[in-house]
Amino acid sequence: MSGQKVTLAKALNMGLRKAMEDDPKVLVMGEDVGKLGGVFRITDGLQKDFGEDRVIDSPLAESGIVGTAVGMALRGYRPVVEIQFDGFVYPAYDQIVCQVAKMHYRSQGRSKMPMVIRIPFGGGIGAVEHHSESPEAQFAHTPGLKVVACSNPVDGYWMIQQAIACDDPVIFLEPKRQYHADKAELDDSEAPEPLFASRVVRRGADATLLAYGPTVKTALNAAAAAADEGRSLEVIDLRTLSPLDMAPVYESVRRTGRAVVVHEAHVNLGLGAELSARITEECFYSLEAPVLRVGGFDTPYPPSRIEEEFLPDLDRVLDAVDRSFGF
Amino acid sequence: MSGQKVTLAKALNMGLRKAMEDDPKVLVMGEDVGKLGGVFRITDGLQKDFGEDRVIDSPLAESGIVGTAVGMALRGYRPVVEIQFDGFVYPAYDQIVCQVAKMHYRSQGRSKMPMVIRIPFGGGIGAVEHHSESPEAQFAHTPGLKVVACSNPVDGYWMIQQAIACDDPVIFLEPKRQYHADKAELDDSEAPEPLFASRVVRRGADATLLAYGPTVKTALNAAAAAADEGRSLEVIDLRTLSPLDMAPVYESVRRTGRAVVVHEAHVNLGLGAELSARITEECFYSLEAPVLRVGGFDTPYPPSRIEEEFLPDLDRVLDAVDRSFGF
Amino acid sequence: MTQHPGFGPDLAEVFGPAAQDGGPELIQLLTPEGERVEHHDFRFDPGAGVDEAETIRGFYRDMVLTRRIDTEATALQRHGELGIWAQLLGQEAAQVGAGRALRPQDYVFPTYREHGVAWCRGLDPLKLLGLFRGVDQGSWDPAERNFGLYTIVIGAQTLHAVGYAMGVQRDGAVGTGEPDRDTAVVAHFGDGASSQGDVNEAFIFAASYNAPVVFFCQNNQWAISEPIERQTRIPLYQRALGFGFPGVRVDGNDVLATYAVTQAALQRAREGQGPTLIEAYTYRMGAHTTTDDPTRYRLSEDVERWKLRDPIARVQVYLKRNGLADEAFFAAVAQEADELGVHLREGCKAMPDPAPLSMFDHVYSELTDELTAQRDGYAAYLDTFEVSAGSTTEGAAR
Amino acid sequence: MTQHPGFGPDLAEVFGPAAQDGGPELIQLLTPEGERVEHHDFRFDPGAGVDEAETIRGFYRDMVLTRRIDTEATALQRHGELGIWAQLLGQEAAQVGAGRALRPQDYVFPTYREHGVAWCRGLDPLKLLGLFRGVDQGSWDPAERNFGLYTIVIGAQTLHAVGYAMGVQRDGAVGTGEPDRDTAVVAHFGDGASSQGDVNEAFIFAASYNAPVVFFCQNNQWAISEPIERQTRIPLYQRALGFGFPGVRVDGNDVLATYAVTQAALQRAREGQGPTLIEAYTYRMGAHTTTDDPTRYRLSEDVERWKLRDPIARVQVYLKRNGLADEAFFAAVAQEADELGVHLREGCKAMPDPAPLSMFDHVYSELTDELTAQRDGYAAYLDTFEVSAGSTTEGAAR
Ligand SMILES: Cc1ncc(C[n+]2csc(CCOP(=O)(O)OP(=O)(O)O)c2C)c(N)n1
Ligand SMILES: Cc1ncc(C[n+]2csc(CCOP(=O)(O)OP(=O)(O)O)c2C)c(N)n1
Ligand SMILES: [Mg+2]
Ligand SMILES: [Mg+2]
Repeated sequence: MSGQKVTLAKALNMGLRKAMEDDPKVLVMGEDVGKLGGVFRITDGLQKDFGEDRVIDSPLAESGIVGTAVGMALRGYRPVVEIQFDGFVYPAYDQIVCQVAKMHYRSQGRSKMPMVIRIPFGGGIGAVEHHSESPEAQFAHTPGLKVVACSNPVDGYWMIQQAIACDDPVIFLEPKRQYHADKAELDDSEAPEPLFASRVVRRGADATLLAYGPTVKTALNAAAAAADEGRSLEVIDLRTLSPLDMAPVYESVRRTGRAVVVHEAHVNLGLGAELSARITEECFYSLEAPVLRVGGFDTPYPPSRIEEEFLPDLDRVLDAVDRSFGF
Repeated sequence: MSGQKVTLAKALNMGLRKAMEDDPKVLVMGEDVGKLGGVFRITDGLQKDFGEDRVIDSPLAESGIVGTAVGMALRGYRPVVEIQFDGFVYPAYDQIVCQVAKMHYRSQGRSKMPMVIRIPFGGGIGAVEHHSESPEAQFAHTPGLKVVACSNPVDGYWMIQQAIACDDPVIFLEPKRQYHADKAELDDSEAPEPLFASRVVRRGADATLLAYGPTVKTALNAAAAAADEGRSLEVIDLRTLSPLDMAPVYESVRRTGRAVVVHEAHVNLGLGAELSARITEECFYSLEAPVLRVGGFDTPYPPSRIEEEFLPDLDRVLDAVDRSFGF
Repeated sequence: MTQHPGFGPDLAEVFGPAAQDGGPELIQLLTPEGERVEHHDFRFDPGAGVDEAETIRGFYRDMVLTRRIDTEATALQRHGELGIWAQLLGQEAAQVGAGRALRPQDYVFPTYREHGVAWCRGLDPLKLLGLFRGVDQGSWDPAERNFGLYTIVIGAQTLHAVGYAMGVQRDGAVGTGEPDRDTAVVAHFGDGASSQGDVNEAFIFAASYNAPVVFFCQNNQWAISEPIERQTRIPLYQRALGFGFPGVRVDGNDVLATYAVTQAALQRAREGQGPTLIEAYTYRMGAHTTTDDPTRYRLSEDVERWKLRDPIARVQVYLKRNGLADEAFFAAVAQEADELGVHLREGCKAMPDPAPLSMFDHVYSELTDELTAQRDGYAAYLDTFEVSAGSTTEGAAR
Repeated sequence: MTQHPGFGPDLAEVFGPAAQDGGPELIQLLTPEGERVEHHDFRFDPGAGVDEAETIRGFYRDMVLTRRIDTEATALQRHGELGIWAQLLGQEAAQVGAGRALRPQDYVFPTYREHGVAWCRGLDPLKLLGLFRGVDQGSWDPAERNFGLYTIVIGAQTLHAVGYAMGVQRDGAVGTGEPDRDTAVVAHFGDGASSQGDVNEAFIFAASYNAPVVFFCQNNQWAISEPIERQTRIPLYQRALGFGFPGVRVDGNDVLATYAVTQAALQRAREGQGPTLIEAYTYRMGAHTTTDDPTRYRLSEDVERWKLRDPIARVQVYLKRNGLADEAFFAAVAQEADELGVHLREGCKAMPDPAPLSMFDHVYSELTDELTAQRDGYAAYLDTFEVSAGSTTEGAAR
């Protein structure tokens, strides 16, 4: 497969397939994941090749899906659950935060919970309500869960396999508007980076942009635009939201003295709040300005015709950078 | 009733009674709220006096309770829902964040959602798992919900009535370990403070402690202990967690230059994160040290025999103040 | 395999999915061939003093116009005027039968597909398009026509319906015998939705409080790509029996039967006899939504078979064969449909995008200080583009 | 009130809550008076070559010891050694009957009250106390005895059971005919739990996949202060019919009947015939937990009436009257119970509190860097008290 150029959607599909080939205990479950291959086709062809016992179309009940996945994990399987859209994870919220997250802890490590919960998340595809949510902060606030977000095909391919191999439950966030946005080359011969590590995706000296999932591209575009104006922005793709991998962040902010966090989730109590608090604690004397946050406003997700107003874009990022320099 | 000294539990009971007397549309629903008067007896005697139609014992299903309350609100009622313990709000999470929180918005203000969801929250009563959670950050992250926490009998009495009178849905957090801890005098003749306002509960000059619900007392005790050592701490009872009332906070921190947030919720992405981010943005040049956070650790709530280790206490607060002065 | 006595017969075998035509329990009053038939329990009764033929012509008109709403909206989606559309093709009779059985005071909690019920409630169908166009999330006042906003989270509205019905009870608007006062509530949902915890909790609450609610399930055989067999192994209407209230299966492609059964169930509710589950047995002739591709998961033979049971055709045949409607009538309805089409096309295209700052409206009953600050900050930010257009980045072109 | 034909008889009236003794559908093999009775479908069969009397003596012993666990734990709570205790008084037969019907490979998902099942699984009952004492959240290895951890969030474990059973299917451990291989899963839950969405979804998934699971509902008539009538208006076992699998009501105070019915249901599951719902009709003789005060919501007459149906007494009478056990046997069991009491009292008091820093263990399969930092920071903080004891604040006394 080396050299193949694929979309994020395809990369995830290939990663899932690889994980299923490598380990017969890996199961895929969810609504419409079988014949249809999922509404985004991420599981396309898997049922055909691995059978109905391993690629399981489930009744229409998210709590049921996650709850039965808990039981399968207890039986020794590694379920990969698909939540059809971000806004539909909430019926399963109780099972996720009270059962999935706590099983390993309360059993004193006796019962592992190797489950991956895949959630296509974020906006920008012109969808109706409940189809563009960014629920990550709620999961990251829950000890026992790990939360990661991929932003590009190469990461998608590797991270899904790593998440499946992880013995802890992983909330796996897929930026749905990136599914078919860009293609990248997959190279199976290269060893992947670790799953729970952030990555500097563009070097810069004047300020640090922190992003993940769908906003990595926004941040990279902003950095490119800023470069035209002579401002050098460093961009970090956080990749792991819980645990956070702060070392590269601190290193960067200590150098640049400025940080702007960019996410689609509501600013209030979004990841930006935690990043701001930690950076300020650790880099207090290096900061030239407070950490600024660009995110979804603190309103419900608006009708799609104005979602671009709600979502952080290049200009709002650059505006925040300007404000940072205004301090 | 003037001059009566009552516990928080009693004050809430009296407040509920008053609200039910004042408005026949006010209903109380939940598990065991009827004959039993709730496991904490907050609804004690209400069914006897207002009948089974207004004080409704519900089937054992939290989503059902909140979901039917939505329908009652649409019919013109003002339901007050009791969630038996913090950890049992999650089966209702979908109804709360997708329906209750959004109804007013998506109907363009046509459908009001005057619902109060009462949640006894926090730890310190030696309970088993799921009975000591602090879910506030998740609700505060959700636009459309308002979130308040009372910390004492007088506030309990007034705030519950104000929450019921509010046309927006209010998550009403009651610090369960304070239910019977202290008594205070209720004076019906005094007009209450507004619901969505924070309050300085102890003046001080050297640093500002921010607390709410169960940790207000912790913070006050810490301030008293610090005073013995010649350190003057200001204490703010936030009272409203969403929206936040930041003006008194900024005013205080600009004066003291230091802030420590104290809550029982996990530190990671808890309210402290948001407070830290906002304070740093607004008071950047006044801060002598980063905002520090004292909270529950980022572990599931531990067995009760060591919950005191998990919960922020006077010493951990003072330690944080020391660390603030160490900057 | 040993048989274990005491557990009764294998229900899955007794009722199994074999009954592709709806089975013997299917209540039908008008066959696919357009023949009126008798049913021992239900009969079509448009009400005292009301002309039967006129009522049926009205149903025909409702169904034709409902279908036109659907085809127009589908076309509008294809032309990029709507982001998505949830088609009801094939479900017109279920919806018109259910919608016309309502009294004004009854209240309806729809899913996202109840365009035909909305039509019966007197909503301007243009209002249905806003959500799918992405300009709003429901643009009608639910209280005006007692028709709730569309609900997208599967099953959530069924609990709202039960709670609303409990409010009706508390208002004393059940069992008074006053026709304009006694009120029933309808909860719409699909076959897939029957698996959601919320729907089952709605059954439990409704039974526990004997709430005046009718659960109207359009079993269109599919939940996106999943067939009904994934959700239940016995006929869906029997779910109600486990909760202690009646369930019936009606031919959802038969507008007369659907009307009759719904009317009776609503009447039970209004009289205080509690909840009923109606399974309207029908078929989703189109895709799940305009973004779906059903060829991936179902056979065109099935669709062809169901075409023979078209809900509109059978009424047309019936009216024609019995001389109850003339060509002028059919032409007039067709004409009306064309006008409706124009109304929808023109109205849809003319729908303005919401103002960006409207995003901050109605989060709460009053704008909070926090949100005021956010809105004002954003407004000021937007203003910078006005004055300095083109000065900084490409975004200035916004 | 008009009767509406077509919706069937009023089920609530047909089955109504009137049947206080469990109704005619109650499966019983040993009466409260200690008489063996026949049932047309179920009979007590301890297995080929097993002595019946010895088995029943074993049940007696199990029940007496289970009750002793309960009374000891209750006393330990009164003495402040436990924070709370969930009593099972009155439910011994339901639990021992269900527990003894299991094979080693079967897997049990309990609530927080299945002390008798735990006993049958061979767990040291001391292990049950940790959760209630507050020193752990479940101290046994679920895989060791195929007995899951106690689950406090109502109903959650029923889905786990179905998922586990789906895993069993995938392992090919159903319907092979090999007695040591074919595996059933039991989901325990209460009457109150039957209202949770999760439990109903568990029914749906189990039916949809024909999972080898037995839903064992102890209807002890109460969910804290709420009577069964709040949760259902027809007998609870009938809930299963709506989902397409069998439900039966067994006398939960009759250990022989509970054993027989559970055994048959487990066997159905193991053979691949799918799920069964068993309603064990019983009564919570004590409070909900040691913090509850049932006098606020129920009549002592009811409790008195149920005392006459004590699950242990009837077995004792049966054994004595039929000369199947002598005084030495009863004395030996009593002696064993006393020893168990000592074991529990001493063991409980000796249970150490967890080390503070253990709080950070097992959040994840490996300690993350974040948590390592938090733990180390906290450890360093704790160390300051060691060295500077008494120097700063009163907290130094910790
Ligand atoms: C809680 C939730 N989960 C998933 C979805 C995605 N979804 C939308 S429609 C649908 C299928 C619904 O099937 P059914 O209830 O039969 O109604 P129909 O679409 O056939 O009218 C699904 C899975 C959703 N909207 N809400
Ligand atoms: C989701 C959830 N809601 C509420 C509670 C509080 N609670 C604990 S036990 C109980 C009653 C359970 O009744 P039932 O299912 O009949 O079991 P029983 O206690 O009678 O054995 C309640 C409401 C809980 N543990 N979990
Ligand atoms: Mg359907
Ligand atoms: Mg019970």
